[in-house]
Amino acid sequence: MQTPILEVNGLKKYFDIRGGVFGRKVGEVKAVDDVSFTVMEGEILGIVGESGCGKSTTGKSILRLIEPTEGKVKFQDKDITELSDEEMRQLRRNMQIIFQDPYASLNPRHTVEKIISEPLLIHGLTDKNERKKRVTELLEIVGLSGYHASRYPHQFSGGQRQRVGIARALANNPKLLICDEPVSALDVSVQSQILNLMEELRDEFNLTYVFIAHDLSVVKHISDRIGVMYLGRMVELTEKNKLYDNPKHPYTKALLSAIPLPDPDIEKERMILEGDVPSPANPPSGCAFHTRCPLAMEVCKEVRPQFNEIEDNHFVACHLYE
Amino acid sequence: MNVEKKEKTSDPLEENSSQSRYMNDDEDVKPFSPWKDAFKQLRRNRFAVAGFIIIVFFILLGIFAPLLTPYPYDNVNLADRLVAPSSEYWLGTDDAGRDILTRIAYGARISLMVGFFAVTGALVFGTLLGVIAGYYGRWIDMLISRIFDILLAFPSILLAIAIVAIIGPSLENALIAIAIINIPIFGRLVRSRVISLREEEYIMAARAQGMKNGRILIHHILPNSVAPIIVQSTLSFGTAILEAAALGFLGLGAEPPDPEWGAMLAEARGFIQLAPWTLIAPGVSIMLVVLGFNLIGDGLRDALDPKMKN
Amino acid sequence: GDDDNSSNDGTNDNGSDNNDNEQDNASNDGGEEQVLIFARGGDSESLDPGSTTDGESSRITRQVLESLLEFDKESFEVKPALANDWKVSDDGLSYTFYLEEGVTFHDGSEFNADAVKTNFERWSDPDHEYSFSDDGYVYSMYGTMFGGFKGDDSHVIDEIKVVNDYEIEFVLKRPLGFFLQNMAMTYFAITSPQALEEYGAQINENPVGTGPFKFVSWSKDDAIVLEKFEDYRIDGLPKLDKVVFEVIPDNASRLISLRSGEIDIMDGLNPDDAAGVDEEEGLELYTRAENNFGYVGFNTQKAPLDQVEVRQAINHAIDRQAIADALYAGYAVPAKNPLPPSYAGYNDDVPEFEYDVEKAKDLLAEAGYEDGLEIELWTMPVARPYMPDPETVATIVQANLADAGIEVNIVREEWAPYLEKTLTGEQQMFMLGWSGTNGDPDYFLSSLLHGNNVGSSNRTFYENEEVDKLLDAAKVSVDQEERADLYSQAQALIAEDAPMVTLVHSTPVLATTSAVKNYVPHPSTSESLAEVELE
Amino acid sequence: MFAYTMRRLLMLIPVLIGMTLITFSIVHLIPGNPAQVILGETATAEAMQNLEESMGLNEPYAVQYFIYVQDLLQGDLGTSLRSKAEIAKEIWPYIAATFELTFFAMLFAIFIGVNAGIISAWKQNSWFDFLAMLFALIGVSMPVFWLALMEQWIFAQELSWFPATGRQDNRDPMEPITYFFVIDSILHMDFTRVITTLKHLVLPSIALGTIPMAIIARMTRSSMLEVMKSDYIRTVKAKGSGQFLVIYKHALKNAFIPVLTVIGLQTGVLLGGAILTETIFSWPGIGSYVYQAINYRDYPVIQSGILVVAFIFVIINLVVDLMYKFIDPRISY
Amino acid sequence: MPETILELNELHTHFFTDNGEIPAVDGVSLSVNKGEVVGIVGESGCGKSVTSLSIMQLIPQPPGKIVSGEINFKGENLANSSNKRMKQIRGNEISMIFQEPMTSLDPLFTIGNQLREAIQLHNKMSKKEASDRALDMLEMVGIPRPKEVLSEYPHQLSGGMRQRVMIAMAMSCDPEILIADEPTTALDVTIQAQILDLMKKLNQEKDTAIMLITHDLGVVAEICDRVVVMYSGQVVEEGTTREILKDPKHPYSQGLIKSLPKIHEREQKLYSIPGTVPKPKMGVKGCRFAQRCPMAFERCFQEDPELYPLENNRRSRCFLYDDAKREVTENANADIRS
Ligand SMILES: Nc1ncnc2c1ncn2[C@@H]1O[C@H](COP(=O)(O)OP(=O)(O)OP(=O)(O)O)[C@@H](O)[C@H]1O
Ligand SMILES: Nc1ncnc2c1ncn2[C@@H]1O[C@H](COP(=O)(O)OP(=O)(O)OP(=O)(O)O)[C@@H](O)[C@H]1O
Ligand SMILES: [Mg+2]
Ligand SMILES: [Mg+2]
Repeated sequence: MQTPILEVNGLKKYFDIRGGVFGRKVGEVKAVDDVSFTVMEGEILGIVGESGCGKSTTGKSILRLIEPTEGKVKFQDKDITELSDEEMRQLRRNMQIIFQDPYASLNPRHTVEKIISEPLLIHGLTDKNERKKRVTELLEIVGLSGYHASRYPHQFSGGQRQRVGIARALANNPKLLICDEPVSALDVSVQSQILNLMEELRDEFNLTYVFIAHDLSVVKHISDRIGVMYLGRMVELTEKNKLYDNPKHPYTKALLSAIPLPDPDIEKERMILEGDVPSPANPPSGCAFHTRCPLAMEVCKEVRPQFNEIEDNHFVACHLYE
Repeated sequence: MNVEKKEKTSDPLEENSSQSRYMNDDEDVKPFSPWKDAFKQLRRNRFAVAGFIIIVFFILLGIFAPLLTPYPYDNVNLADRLVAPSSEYWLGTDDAGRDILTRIAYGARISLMVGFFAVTGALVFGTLLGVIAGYYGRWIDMLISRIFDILLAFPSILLAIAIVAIIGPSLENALIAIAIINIPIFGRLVRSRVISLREEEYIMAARAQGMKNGRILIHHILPNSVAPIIVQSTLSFGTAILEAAALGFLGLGAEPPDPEWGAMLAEARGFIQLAPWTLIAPGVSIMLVVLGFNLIGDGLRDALDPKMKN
Repeated sequence: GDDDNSSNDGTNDNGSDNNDNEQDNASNDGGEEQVLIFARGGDSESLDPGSTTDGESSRITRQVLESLLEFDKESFEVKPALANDWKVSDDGLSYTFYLEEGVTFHDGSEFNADAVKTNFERWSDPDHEYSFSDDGYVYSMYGTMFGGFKGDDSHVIDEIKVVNDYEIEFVLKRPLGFFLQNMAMTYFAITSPQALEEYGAQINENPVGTGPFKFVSWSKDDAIVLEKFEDYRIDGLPKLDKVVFEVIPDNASRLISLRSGEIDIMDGLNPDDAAGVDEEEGLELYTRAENNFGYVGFNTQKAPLDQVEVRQAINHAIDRQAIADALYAGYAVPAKNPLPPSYAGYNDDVPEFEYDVEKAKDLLAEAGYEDGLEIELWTMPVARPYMPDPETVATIVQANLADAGIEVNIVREEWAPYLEKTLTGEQQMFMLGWSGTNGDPDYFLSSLLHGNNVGSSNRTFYENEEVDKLLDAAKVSVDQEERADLYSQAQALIAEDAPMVTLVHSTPVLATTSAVKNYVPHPSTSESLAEVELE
Repeated sequence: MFAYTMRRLLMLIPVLIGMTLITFSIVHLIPGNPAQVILGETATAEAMQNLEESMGLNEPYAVQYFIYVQDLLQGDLGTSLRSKAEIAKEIWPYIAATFELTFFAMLFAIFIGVNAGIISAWKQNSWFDFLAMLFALIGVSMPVFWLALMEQWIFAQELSWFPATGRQDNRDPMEPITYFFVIDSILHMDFTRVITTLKHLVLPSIALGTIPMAIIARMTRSSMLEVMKSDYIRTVKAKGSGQFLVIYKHALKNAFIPVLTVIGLQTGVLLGGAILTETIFSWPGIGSYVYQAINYRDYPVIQSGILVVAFIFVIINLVVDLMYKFIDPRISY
Repeated sequence: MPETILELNELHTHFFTDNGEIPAVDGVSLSVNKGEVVGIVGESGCGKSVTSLSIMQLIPQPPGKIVSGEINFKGENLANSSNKRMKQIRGNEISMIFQEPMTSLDPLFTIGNQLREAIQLHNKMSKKEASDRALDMLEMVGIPRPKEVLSEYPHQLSGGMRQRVMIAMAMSCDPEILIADEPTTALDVTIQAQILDLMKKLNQEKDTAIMLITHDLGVVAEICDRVVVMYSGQVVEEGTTREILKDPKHPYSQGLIKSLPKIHEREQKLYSIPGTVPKPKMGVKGCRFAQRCPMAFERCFQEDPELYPLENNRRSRCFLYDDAKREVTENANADIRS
């Protein structure tokens, strides 16, 4: 029925830590440590997790904006980790990214027109007038107008800039969009505008999203399936309702219970985690979560749990379910 | 689906802009670039305007030097040695009876030229090296950075002296020396700018669109490095003039009869008691020109690159 | 409030100044410490007189060490010093000196004929144990004045015989007209052999002689301190208890220091400041007799300067008096001979090249340059006593010659290449000068204009057999009158050929505070301070 | 800390090599023959040849450089052409003189600069701020040597407040011990001497210190303004502390980090500026030493003088870097 | 009637910038009772922080200035208080913690030093006593290994721990009110839960009133008793937490709550308030929200609405609640909810 558009297999990204007398490598930050998942065509896969757990690194590694240390990334059945720079460059028209910070992701010295027409030019649309037409079209698609084209980013509000960013990403009709926290910098009232827009676009252009966020309610709202990351690892991945109604991993449970809900009527059983997220430079042995897990067992300290499909379409990495 | 469309069109961004009383969205909003913005701010900065006036004054002085006084700058007139400022010689004469005002005016040419060429040279080579080091990184960065380190390990005037000692004293060589000592300043600035820009999200975005390195450099990184380079150029303009004057004063720069201000000071040095005006005019000129550039530089920095403030 | 404060500060300062003065006065009143500070522009190179030609060094060694003879206070007339008498054989090949008895060096050792011999051998023989040639010691002045070193054919001294402790004989290979002058030069002052033994190659920082002052300390580029030598051979001398030679490189700063009483004597006054100093209460102005001349030389072998008319034309085109007045504020005299006027044999009858642009143009036309010509002028990059401001002189010359239709291109070279290249004759016109050391005309005329010296010190490439003959004859004659006459003839010939534009003889000016008494500047720049007193 | 120090020291090696390459070139790339310079107008060809041989001028450059570095490592800075003395032996008093001068100039610059900067930042946009920053701007625009000449003219000659030249009263020079004359005069237990020595320091220190002072003032001000806007200063204020605590405890310490960098860099400017200031004030420091050497074209001295100053500068910057650690605990090496 | 300890009355704080005067706080009136947790919500730039900083007299001055209005703290108008008096109050009677725990502690001083400073500023204590007290405070806020933390520097602590230190510092002199300006926004949800828990505990144990500034309605629901909604420098609505979240009166509050994605409801299209949050601007006539308001009518663009009192001490700044317009209100409410 559904075909996978993106398959990530054993993705790892370690950043070197340098130091010592000779500035040699003295360690690694295991920003992403063996993450695997598949994204189906037309699907929205949400990824949540706390700050620093490797969400962005995963997103960027998929696009090879950061070269992954290990692992395979298959896009439309092509292993992109093996492509040459030039092939990769060509492929980029099909895979795009939207960034979290609407202020930092637009070149402040370019007009919106230039920002949006650049990807068109790169991928072969050389006719100036046509580019102009396309820019106007794109602006309208994302809810702006043609007259915005001549403005500079600093003349827009955050929400509008994010729209520009989306227009740029859409310029070459990509198949896959990686959305790296596209709404977390926005105000609530604007956030809903952008979320709606993104949903519309998905429907209209049959897009596939990998939607990264740390706000669980946002992810829940927009995604079809959700992966939960903790310290560079995927700990749970399943359909969104399954995840919210029946979380398996203790971390997922804690995360869900920690979200404050704007509804005074909901009495929930709270599960407050102790301590902080450990550093990815020095992750705990075994299950990375065992230091904070209320249900930790001896085995958790030593053996890293497998990421298993314990139920239909429900993957969990936890010794409780082995 | 229908509902959604409706809601979408109810987005006021397109709709009720005519009524808007808020600055955030308006069809009338003129697109204005960050440059224009900076320029507006600069014009409002009284210090910068003062600096601008000073520099324009000296530029005009340099341009119209031949028309300004009836004397050639190198006209030795031993009958009128060390004449105090008077209606005939507004700023007096020096020990060879040359009109100081004339020499100051021609000296403005030299100083501004030295500043211009030294800064241009430093800027071109510094930017080139800085971009290469910053963008390509690895061993080439190592190499270039070490060269910068070495050049910066010398107090600048001392390095200039060393260079002039090697290539011989003359105005041209002083200019070359000053350009060389300024290369690492630009180089480092550009390098760090490029490195920080390389991490900017919009650069990442450009790469994500499949942009080639060269294009990223030219279209994104360089234009965004321009502001600090302009600021630094203006400030360096001032220091280059000071350095040239110092070299001239030490007898390692311009030679007489070239009316370079530092060399004029060196010549006049013995006359501090006898004819203080021979020292005051070149000294004040140097100070004013450098002050002018510093004022503009400060203003530009505030306008273009508030983060660079230091 | 602010004003009050500042005036308080003022009085405080004055107060402390007064205190300083009181202290000084107190020591003067007690007749104890007489300290003189002599400020000059640069530091000494070496305090070993034989191994340096540096004037700033002689100035000090003159106080610490003595030669067998010495010059008169104001002229180059030789007088007894460590040798109280001497005898010259008729053939001029033997000089016997009778030494002062009972003289001791500062280190207590005795001065005698052996000491003299040791010193001369040290200079003449590079293998001598005290020659220190391995440490870079070069006795170039000895080589110049005595025709070379041991083993050289040109070396004039054949043998030095110690007759007895206080009698020493120099046997020469051939006569040398200025041998006695040489013996009076500060460069040939006698160092204690015991000190040579003790200090070895460090002798240049530890001079030990028989002079009126003992060496105390030397902090480089700052001060050299000398103190009274109690056992000085002349009773009652020196008058001062201590002399400090201080370095103040900048002329203007030095004058400021003199005014504020920080120093007592300053050398190297700007001629322009002289008039002011002369009038100023509390300061005295002194002049040194001229002992040098600056010139614009012609490469007489290179067109168009190989034509005598061109050379004469240029001579007429330059306004010497104006240069003297302007650059030296009158403390210089236009030069017509390549020899200072005070020298024996100076030919005052040589006609001047009067400043006459028209005549210059005529001469040029005669030489075939009625439309003018273009000439290079090499300018020396360093200031010298005879040319305190070469750049300005060059620009004046340039301006003067322009009036006569000669376009001058100024060429600048570093000092070393300047000297090298002018020797090989790359220049057309060049600037240089010459300062006297032993007061003998030979040192000027032969060095600069003898054909044998082309390729060494003769940079005009001037060769005139007649002139050479006259100079050779004068060199070997021991009859001073005859010598004077020969030099005089040579000057007349040289003037006709005009191988150079002799510009000016500068008269260096000095200033002292009025407290300084009995100070007499010597043309050689090194004068003894033994008789100087402070009031 | 140790590792960082070691790493910084190792990183010095290429810099030092580069520095020696440059200073080496000074003697070997100058136009003309160094031997000619030494012997001057009256040089004979033979004497020149001897000298060339003894100086090793006829070896290939690589060999000469190797010998040069080898000599340097053994503390041999060469021999002055002029005084024939070993530079290494005679250089210490010059270094001490320059150190003393730079130290007091820096002291002056830091004291006035930092305080003016603080007050300007504190009273931002007041007339004090305006004047102080105008003066600071004029200060950075002023040629050092000109300032020195003017100072000497006004304060030494016209007002006679301070001596115009020298390091001490040379009528009664003291026996140097460390060659830091202020320290020496204290060691001699001679109070009036301390005063006169300090008086000699006033004019040159001010001349030399003016530019760094102006730069430090500007830097302090902007850094203070920056810090005063920061969250943690707001926290300190929210705790209820007064201005004094805010400014002198928290703001200053934080603002000082960039100022410290400037101080390190300005030391280089000072050391360079010393060439000009020292000659004018007859300060027998390394600047005078090099300047005289330039006049006499004494290349070994120029070479070694520059090398020594650059070396000192490099060391000072190293020290500044290490000092960060003491101020800023965030820097982890 | 509970005792009111802090009351703002028509507070106006303006910024005088190059681009003109900005009325960041434009007539804010609100009150905090003893032991109560009051939430202030509103979108970015609506003046929440400026309001709280005005209370402490900590707005950057220039360009900011309290133009008019009263800040009554236990009967004393702080708007007129001397600097000296404010020093006594700050950190002692009114404490404040900030959004950015990462940058709110001086990086160059140890935690102990900074805590001691806060304690000793308001208490005559020896260093030793202050240290003991600091240790107690760290224990109270649940910092693990409090002894060591005293001698550590801020950069050695995680964000959550730093925020705990900030709270310890703020609580060290037992203030009457703790003003917390978005104390959890920069923290992860699991950490946020810890901090909210701690604040709730402190409120209950010490009876400290808390003025909690946030833009997260979830946080408000979690711990606040009462809520004040701000929009463009003004209070637009005020009421108990339950009332505001369940039955918002002002169209802005209504829109805000509707536009939140909800975790426990089945997916549906999100409501979105059109347009963007306006920057405060001088001389604006009419309701600040009228631009984006689906129910705006003529009057909204011409007159400034007041804070109209409603039942249960609620207030709302909307003409719909002007008594004359009661009926319209009912209809409109019906409209929106449908
Ligand atoms: N270039 C880099 N060099 C070294 N470490 C890095 C680099 N980029 C990211 N990291 C580290 O990798 C880890 C994961 O970072 P990442 O940005 O992927 O997290 P994230 O989940 O996106 O967090 P956030 O929610 O804050 O955006 C972090 O600990 C981060 O410090
Ligand atoms: N220093 C300042 N200068 C000028 N305007 C300022 C300044 N500080 C705040 N403002 C303005 O005051 C208004 C209110 O700002 P405030 O910081 O109170 O918003 P906030 O509600 O706390 O927003 P956030 O949720 O982003 O913290 C903003 O529009 C801002 O532009
Ligand atoms: Mg991220
Ligand atoms: Mg805020």
